[in-house]
Amino acid sequence: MKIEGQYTFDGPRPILWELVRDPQVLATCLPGSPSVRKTGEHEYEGEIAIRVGPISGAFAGQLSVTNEVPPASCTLTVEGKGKVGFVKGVGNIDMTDQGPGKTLMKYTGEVQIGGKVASVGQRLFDSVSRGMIDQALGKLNETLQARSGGR
Amino acid sequence: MTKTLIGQRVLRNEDARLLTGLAQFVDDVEIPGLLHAAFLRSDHAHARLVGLDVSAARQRPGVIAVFTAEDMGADWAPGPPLVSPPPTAKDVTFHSRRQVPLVKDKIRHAGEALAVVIAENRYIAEDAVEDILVDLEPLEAVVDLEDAMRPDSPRVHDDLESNLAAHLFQKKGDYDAARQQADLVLRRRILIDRGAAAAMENRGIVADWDEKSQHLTIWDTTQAPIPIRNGTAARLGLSENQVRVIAPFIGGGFGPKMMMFYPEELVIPWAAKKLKRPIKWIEDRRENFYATTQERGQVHDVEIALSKDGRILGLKDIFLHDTGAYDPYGLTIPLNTQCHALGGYDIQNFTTEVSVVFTNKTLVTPVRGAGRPQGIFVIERMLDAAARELGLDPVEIRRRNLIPPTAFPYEHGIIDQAFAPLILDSGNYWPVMEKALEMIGYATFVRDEQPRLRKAGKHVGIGIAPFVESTGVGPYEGARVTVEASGKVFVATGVGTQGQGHFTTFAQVVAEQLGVEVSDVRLVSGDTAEFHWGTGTFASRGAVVAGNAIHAAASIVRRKVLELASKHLETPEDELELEGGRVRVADIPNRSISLAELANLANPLRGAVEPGTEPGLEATAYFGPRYGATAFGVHAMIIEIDPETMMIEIKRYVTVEDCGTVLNPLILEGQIHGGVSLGIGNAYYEKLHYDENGQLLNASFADYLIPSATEMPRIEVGHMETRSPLNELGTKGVGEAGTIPVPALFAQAIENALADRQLEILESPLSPNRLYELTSRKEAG
Amino acid sequence: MAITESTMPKLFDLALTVNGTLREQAVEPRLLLSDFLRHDLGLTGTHVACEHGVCGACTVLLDGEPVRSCLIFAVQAHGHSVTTVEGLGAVDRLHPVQEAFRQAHGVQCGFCTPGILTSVVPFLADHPDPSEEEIREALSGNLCRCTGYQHIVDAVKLAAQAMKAANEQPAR
Amino acid sequence: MKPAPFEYFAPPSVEQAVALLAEHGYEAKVLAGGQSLVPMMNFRLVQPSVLVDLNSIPDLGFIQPGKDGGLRLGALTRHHQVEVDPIVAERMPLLHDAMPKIGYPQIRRRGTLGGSLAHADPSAELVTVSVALDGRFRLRSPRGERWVPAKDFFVGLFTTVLDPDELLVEVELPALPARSGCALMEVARRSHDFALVGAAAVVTLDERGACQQVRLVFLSAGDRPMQAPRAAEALRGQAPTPDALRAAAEIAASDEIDPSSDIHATADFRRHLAKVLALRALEQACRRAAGKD
Repeated sequence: MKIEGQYTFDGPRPILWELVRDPQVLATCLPGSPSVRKTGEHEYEGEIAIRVGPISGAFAGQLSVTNEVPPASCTLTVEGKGKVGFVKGVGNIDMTDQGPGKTLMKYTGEVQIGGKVASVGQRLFDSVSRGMIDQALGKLNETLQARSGGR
Repeated sequence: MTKTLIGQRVLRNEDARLLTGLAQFVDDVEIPGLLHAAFLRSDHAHARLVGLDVSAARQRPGVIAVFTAEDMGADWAPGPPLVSPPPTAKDVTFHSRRQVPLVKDKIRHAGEALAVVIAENRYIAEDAVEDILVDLEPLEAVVDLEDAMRPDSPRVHDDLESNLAAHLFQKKGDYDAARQQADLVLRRRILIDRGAAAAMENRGIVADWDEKSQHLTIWDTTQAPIPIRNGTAARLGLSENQVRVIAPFIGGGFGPKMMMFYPEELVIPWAAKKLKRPIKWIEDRRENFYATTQERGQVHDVEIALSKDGRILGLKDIFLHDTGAYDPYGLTIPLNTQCHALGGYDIQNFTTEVSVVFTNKTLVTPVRGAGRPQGIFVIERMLDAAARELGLDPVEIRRRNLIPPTAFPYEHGIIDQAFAPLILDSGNYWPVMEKALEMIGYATFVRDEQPRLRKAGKHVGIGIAPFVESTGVGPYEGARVTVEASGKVFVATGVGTQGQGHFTTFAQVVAEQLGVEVSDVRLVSGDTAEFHWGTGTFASRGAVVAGNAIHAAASIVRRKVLELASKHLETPEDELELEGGRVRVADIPNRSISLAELANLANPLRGAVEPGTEPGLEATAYFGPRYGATAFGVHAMIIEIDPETMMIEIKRYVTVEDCGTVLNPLILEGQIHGGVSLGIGNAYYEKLHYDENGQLLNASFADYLIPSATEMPRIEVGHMETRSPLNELGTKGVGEAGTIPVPALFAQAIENALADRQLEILESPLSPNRLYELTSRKEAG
Repeated sequence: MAITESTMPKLFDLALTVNGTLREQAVEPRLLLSDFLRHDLGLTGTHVACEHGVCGACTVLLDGEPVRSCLIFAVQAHGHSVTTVEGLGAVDRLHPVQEAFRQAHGVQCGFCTPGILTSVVPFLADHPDPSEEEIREALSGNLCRCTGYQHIVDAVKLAAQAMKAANEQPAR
Repeated sequence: MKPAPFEYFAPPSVEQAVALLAEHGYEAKVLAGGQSLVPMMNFRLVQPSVLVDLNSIPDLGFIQPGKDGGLRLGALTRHHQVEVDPIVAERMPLLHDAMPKIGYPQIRRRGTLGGSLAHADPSAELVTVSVALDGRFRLRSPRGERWVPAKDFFVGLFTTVLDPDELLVEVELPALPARSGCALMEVARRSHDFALVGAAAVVTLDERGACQQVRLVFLSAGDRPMQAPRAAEALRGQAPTPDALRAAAEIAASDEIDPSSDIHATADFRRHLAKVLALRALEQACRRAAGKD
């Protein structure tokens, strides 16, 4: 499934860039705030519990940041595998200054799901993935505000 | 014969048991010590299997064993090919790649089995499946047919040069020359997508190895018990007599239960023998969606050449056929498509070429219709397009092209699914169409009703679609008919059954010959211990091939009965009649002898049996047709569409069928109703949605939409009867008839209802969403 | 469903009435009522085809109400009464609804049939003179792949007529 | 398809039920009718370690007239009871009309009002209707009791304001003012599938026949029941002319919903259907409010 969208952040681009390319920070924006371990230069792994109402699943996942063009764009790849199936998301993000203290992030990408969640849960997938992206961006913005306000 | 049972609305022998819950289906088999199996299946459609750690699963309490491909050792081997490529046709390429019992190195479709857990119950088995750790290296999946044929496509089978599974070219006449003479040449691209058979009963198998008697008993939801018996024996190194396969009551098959062997049919008997314990595996519904075979995916590039008066001068059809990850069923489906693209029309010049394509999707084998609906969709869509271009009524263009009754047997000169030349045995097509037109009131509707309703703002449309159905193919079936000492009759055949009423229609054929009540004929159809020659129930052939074998056996028994009775009653045979379970002298009711007495006389406990004679009133006979009988039919429908929501309401639905001699009209109507409901599903409700990674997105009955009672219209059924010259009973098959023309009919009726939008439909299945997209695109573009 | 001593999870002492007979058995809480009826009690007339509540094949009567037995845990039937297709009639004594299904050829493979019968019996009790639309609505939770429903609808109409006629007969 | 193991409790009182929920937190699931939960358990998409079955609690299933023509319903009232209850038909025709659209006949015999609401499926009729009728819910936890308006109860996909130890025990629906009419319009693939989109409209006309108050709520049009306050505002004080209603439907469908795409319908088609159905629902509700239908 294709994903596409944009979000205006309340903070300057260089700080947002630092946050985005730091998986430890990104992890805190994901549902359940998983802890991540560094496994390579730009690669991390961790466990994440996703809960959508009564449906919950634990996923063991990897996160990596590639194609970095600081402080403007990069590619985030998230992969997770659990009892209910697997998820893989690849997103290209592109950031531009949007007036003083504002940064516009555009993202495009592709989300793949497989296994049980794909075969019997498709009805919810679009809504869930959009909801999770919105939630993660919101949290990232909170972190950004805290970080940039603190400087 | 004193009374005629053939053609009567006889009630079914099997119903009382089915209605009270006593009929035994495979999942109803209970054996002391029975173990239960669950399979670990791949979440990925295409991946390399790197590692499989089953140690935790083996440790779980209640788990007896966990097997992987590695554990099968030398017993691991792909399934056998079911159908070889046609031996006679030239220009055939065929790469045989068959399903594997458990994946050894590479996963080729989502849901392919990686390991099996055998446990004390199914709950524990499923717990243990979740304990298995799988390490996969995902590969890019091959999903779209055209993409699969690109040179840079990933390959489903690494050892092949491409994803081409097979290629077959056939022609009659000279299409290119015909095209030169044509007034009108139309070209269209037609897409047909996949659906599921979705029998209510999922697949299942119980295997019981008796170590002491060295005997294996298998209960299997198969449409073909005898080939399963033979194949299992061969694989396990047993004599065929050590294996008994029972296909008890089957909860619907519709084709996929004809597939042999499924991986589970290879693994469960093997495991039962290895563990020396009975094992049951029952497929669940989610498994059924990706582990049971599917059908229909094709992409056609079609060209039709016509004269200006609407005569078809030639047809050219180049198409891709999706076979999924393996191709054990050979070319049956694409051959059916090729033959049925000719419809019931007199087409002299025809070129057809199919490329069968491997994809990372579930295997494709016949589903009720088996390639025929696609062929009919192609020709009927082209005729509708041509009628529009030429300003002809859709009925008129068909009338001008239907094969005339004088032309039968009509030889087409290409080969059919039985690898025999395609010959249409008999038919009288136009009167069937006329009857359908009359039943639906075509002329009045088009002339008066439709204009009136359109004026009132209603979008109503009519469709009428004729079709042929190749049925009753060989090679053969057999049967044994026995008059027992009680005077009741026992019939054994190997054909198998899937709910079509064989216990009754076959009993009628026997009762007719032997003058007994239908309810006094007991039939066993799917037990290799009772009869062990035959192939299976598929291709609308049960009533034709097994029916005629049973008829032949019953006729021999009738002769034996008459011969013996003649001696006993001291009356010439031609003065005897069989009725009410007795043989009596015509006109002298009290000079008679019962079948029971005759059966005892034929099997005496003392005295001498004459040399050269056989004991008992019993006969075994076989029937193999020279070639298949071709049935014909016409469906007509009136619909109303809400153009804002694209919801369709079926106002009238009419079918007229000519399937030769009708054995039991009640059962025939039931077959047609059921076929139409699958057809309506195919046309408008049912589609297997695979995403671009080969994930099936609707593996549940919540998302895979089978028509329910509130979606189905009342179906009005008419009959015509043109006997088949190929068999004694004059029957043709009908099992798939109801399904075949429905997608073509829907497309036609929708175009007619939305005439103001000038929509052309070149795909199946449809949905409100798709119709909205097509009409919006039309408006935008 | 034998479970060895060592694997025994916490069991629940279940007592319920099935087709008029009291049945008692210790069961695991997760055991579905459908599996309990089929495998523990051997009442295999209740069929299982989807286990997600869409097809209706497993319909049984729980205190007279038609419910999906695949969506109820056996423990939830504790103290209640269950009627399965086996409780409706017998081969030589078919329930009027069963008889009507035979007469109208409302059965083909017969796999969905038990769930349809257990849905139709309470429906006709509430709707003794149903319209075709009401019948189709009542059948909407039972999938059948063989019949196209037409002969099933006819059978329900026939059953309604037969039961009405029987009720109008003066009691002897 | 067999559920994973769990521990089972069938407490005899609400107090004990909420105490169990407090003890087990997110590990526990409430089992009411089970018609949505058990399929997910059979698929093993949900594997709760504790189930708290409410079916042994007496008095949770009831239908009672509320004050001033309103209605009170216990959380464990089965759909079928609501469907056939004459007081519901008389006092809450919108609820009555919605009932046959829920699931299948057998599902309605077992499924419960409270279960459906707490499940908060944005495609569920009851979820939408409870908002359209401006209902409120009584919630109980070990900490006591609170009332929450339906419009604030649903906060996301399958997500409500219920705390893990909190139970929905009662639903209260207020009487509609005089000159009110309601309608629920849906498009579903098969008659009992989740609707591709649905629209519920409740319209109250003033003495002149103009719209005094309008509530328009959609199902399957976002991650919760989607309300259309701007469309409603646009109609306030307006005569319900075809143009006015069409304009309101347009506002609602363009700006006030957030539909998703799935295999049955694209977001685009859902938006289109929302407009069509909003108009039809508003038209019918207005006709009924005017006593013409």
